[in-house]
Amino acid sequence: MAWSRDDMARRAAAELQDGFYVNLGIGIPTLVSNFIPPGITVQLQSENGMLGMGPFPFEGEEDPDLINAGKQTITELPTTSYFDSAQSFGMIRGGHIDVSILGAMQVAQNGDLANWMIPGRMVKGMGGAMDLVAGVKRVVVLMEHTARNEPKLLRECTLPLTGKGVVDMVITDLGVFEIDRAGMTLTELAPDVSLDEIRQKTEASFIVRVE
Amino acid sequence: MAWSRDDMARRAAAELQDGFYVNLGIGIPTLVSNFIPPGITVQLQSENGMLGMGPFPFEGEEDPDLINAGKQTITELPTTSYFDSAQSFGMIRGGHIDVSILGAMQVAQNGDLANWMIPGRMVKGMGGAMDLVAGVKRVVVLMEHTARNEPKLLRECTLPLTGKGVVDMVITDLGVFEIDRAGMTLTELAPDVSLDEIRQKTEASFIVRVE
Amino acid sequence: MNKIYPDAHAALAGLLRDGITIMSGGFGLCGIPELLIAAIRDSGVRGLTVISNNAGIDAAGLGLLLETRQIRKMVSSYVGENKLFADLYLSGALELEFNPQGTLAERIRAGGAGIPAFFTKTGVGTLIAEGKEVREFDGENYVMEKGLVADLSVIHAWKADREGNLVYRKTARNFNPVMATAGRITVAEVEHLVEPGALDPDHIHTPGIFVQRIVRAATFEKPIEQRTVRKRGN
Amino acid sequence: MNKIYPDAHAALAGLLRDGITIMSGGFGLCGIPELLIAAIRDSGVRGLTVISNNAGIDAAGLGLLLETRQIRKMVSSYVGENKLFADLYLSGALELEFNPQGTLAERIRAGGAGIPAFFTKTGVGTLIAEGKEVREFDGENYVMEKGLVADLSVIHAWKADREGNLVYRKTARNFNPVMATAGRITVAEVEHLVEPGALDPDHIHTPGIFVQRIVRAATFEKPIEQRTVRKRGN
Repeated sequence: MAWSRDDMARRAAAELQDGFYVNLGIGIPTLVSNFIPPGITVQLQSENGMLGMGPFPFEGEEDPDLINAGKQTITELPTTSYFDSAQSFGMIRGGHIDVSILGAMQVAQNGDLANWMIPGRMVKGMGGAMDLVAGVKRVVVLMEHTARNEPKLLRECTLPLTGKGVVDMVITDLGVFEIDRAGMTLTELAPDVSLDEIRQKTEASFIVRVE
Repeated sequence: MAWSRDDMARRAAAELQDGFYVNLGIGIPTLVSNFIPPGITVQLQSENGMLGMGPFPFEGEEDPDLINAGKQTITELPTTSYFDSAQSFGMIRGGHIDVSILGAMQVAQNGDLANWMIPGRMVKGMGGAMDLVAGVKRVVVLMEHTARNEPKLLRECTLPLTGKGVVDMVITDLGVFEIDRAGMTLTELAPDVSLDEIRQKTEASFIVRVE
Repeated sequence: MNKIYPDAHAALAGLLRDGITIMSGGFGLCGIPELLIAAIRDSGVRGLTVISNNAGIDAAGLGLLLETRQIRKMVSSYVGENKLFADLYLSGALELEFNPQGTLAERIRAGGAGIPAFFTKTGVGTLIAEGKEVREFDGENYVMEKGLVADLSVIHAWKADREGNLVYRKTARNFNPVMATAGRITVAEVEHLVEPGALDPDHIHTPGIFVQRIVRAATFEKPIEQRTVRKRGN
Repeated sequence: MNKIYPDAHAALAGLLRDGITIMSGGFGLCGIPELLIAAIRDSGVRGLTVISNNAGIDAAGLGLLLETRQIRKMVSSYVGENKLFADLYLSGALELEFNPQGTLAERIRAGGAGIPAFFTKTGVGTLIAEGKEVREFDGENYVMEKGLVADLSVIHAWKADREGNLVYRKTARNFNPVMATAGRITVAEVEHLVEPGALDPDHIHTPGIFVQRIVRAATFEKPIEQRTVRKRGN
């Protein structure tokens, strides 16, 4: 049985450690904040200029001056600080954020990431994604294993890159892969998912070291 | 009769315009703040991180957290803002300060300035002087015309430079010089100072356009 | 020297010419200089290059200047929420230069601080690095990016005093402080004008030296792009 | 994760090794981490490279580490107020690298922001540019300067909360915020420790992400280098 989106987010949350500073991308990664393991505290960074991001506001308490990088209304916490965009990306590009968890269209076995444009379609822009993958200490991709039955874990990305050799871990609905200089390693399988199924749905070559 | 230090400071203050942001160096330039012409308001910048510098404190009201770039205790004004050293020099180097008035050991006829080191003697460092002369819109030098009867206005500086081609105006006890691409021009004489005296005490070549 | 202007039109008087480059603060619709953008629209100035993280939405923010075809080129990091933008771009009526958001912020800060170019890891090995110098420092590759300045910056702040010292509120700060430093002239639209000395000098985000003109945004309902809430009792 | 340490020695435990590079905040004796400097002296660590705008005075600030010969090299912009410094330097016992003050501040900011190098006008045509790349942008020459990082930054702040958010006071801010960003580990000595939420998030100068350890400077008389006053009734 493949992992649900919540399962994937829970698995990603297990990568967090007490005291971590974390940037969560839009989509499934947003769910990770619902599964912070008990006993640890992390601070969420929002690249539009906030550290210590709180949950959505109660209805009627929305503040137009308080939004996240997805432009959603949010709240502040007792630990919150605000800063300008240059300082925010100084934080990101200077290697001060511990983990970035974000979505992807394609990941290559060498850690290349594509998640910002499809040539020929309207391009919305990369926003802060290129900065995050270049600057954050550890990049975790959370994505469905395939898109319309086509593999997303590839030998080489066919779409324009967001970053070269930047992904450290990929969590899909089928399992978990680690990527380092040696290449890609399958380290976990979702319950009842077979190695065969993963092999069939993955173009990238990987070695298997499932405990 | 040559100008006194106060006269020189008063003449320098005449270069200020309403709304100007001004950085004053240590020594004679400090006196300029005593002669701001009536009806105009300027903001003094202190490169250690302050805009809107006030006068010295009353005795007993010194604050160790409130000093100027000469490390002297000062006060704040209703317009004051504080900022860090990077922003302070962003201001200076980004061309946001209107005038820098500072002292010099030597000025060359092409605007080269030397005011930070004498080889063989203990070198204290350039502090913010190189940044100021490189970044501020207009650089006015306030200095004695000679040092131990040796000219300080030279064809070429013999001391290591603080900046190349950076000085726009020199005010000495004997007169006022303007420097632009065409070279140096004597534009004012102190009362009862003769052109001959200036010629004798100046190594630099200059043209004369005294009104 | 008076920096206070009675309205947005007065605050922009003499500053607008066809073909100039304008930086416009804000992230999404948060912290945008709405009244100044409307005044730029009303001026009829054309052929603008606008540097702004986003391009507004249809009928709000920079969307106003897209409707009237006053923008020739956008320099942005993300323009996703604007249908008209897509149409103009795809029809060739609008030029577009994408910058990674951090590169955009840093280029603007650099421009304001007199730095003509700097190196960054962001974008190495991607389309963004094409045609740019790539250089190795300590075994890693970096791409050279250039500082940005503008003829005019229009920004939004929460509070200002008459000296032009500014304080921003929460995430409405975003690009506004760096743009204030990089405009040859910076015009700030502010929600509150306070007396000299009312702002604690330790709390000022933008020192007055970076602000040449100020206009109070007397009445202005701030838009919300994505209203997300949770239920009480959760 | 606890960032609060009971005293300066505890706050530096495990961080000091011979030969490391330390950034030390402050301008003159204003905003220097006096207790942390004393604790570094007491640790006996040697061969330090210290990046600091000034080198203290005899018997105060970094003067403490000069007395004990623990500093091998200083990276500074102005070291004028220290007689011992001059003696050590002239006898060859101390290495010295001068940086223009703005270049020093920008190099530190760059290091903290992941920028390995940038261009500046400061120092072009002077000794400072010797051996460095000089390049023309838009008809003007600029010199390339490199980002600076340190193994450890020791800084002084006015207030901190347990998250490590810092607020500085008046001109005691100076180099402290940029150094906080450029230390692999940053230890902040603070005058007041406040409860979470007591600092307005719009007023925080250094977000807690840049601060790994905090120690309260319980009692500490701040020195004044140049006491200048005016007479009442002036």
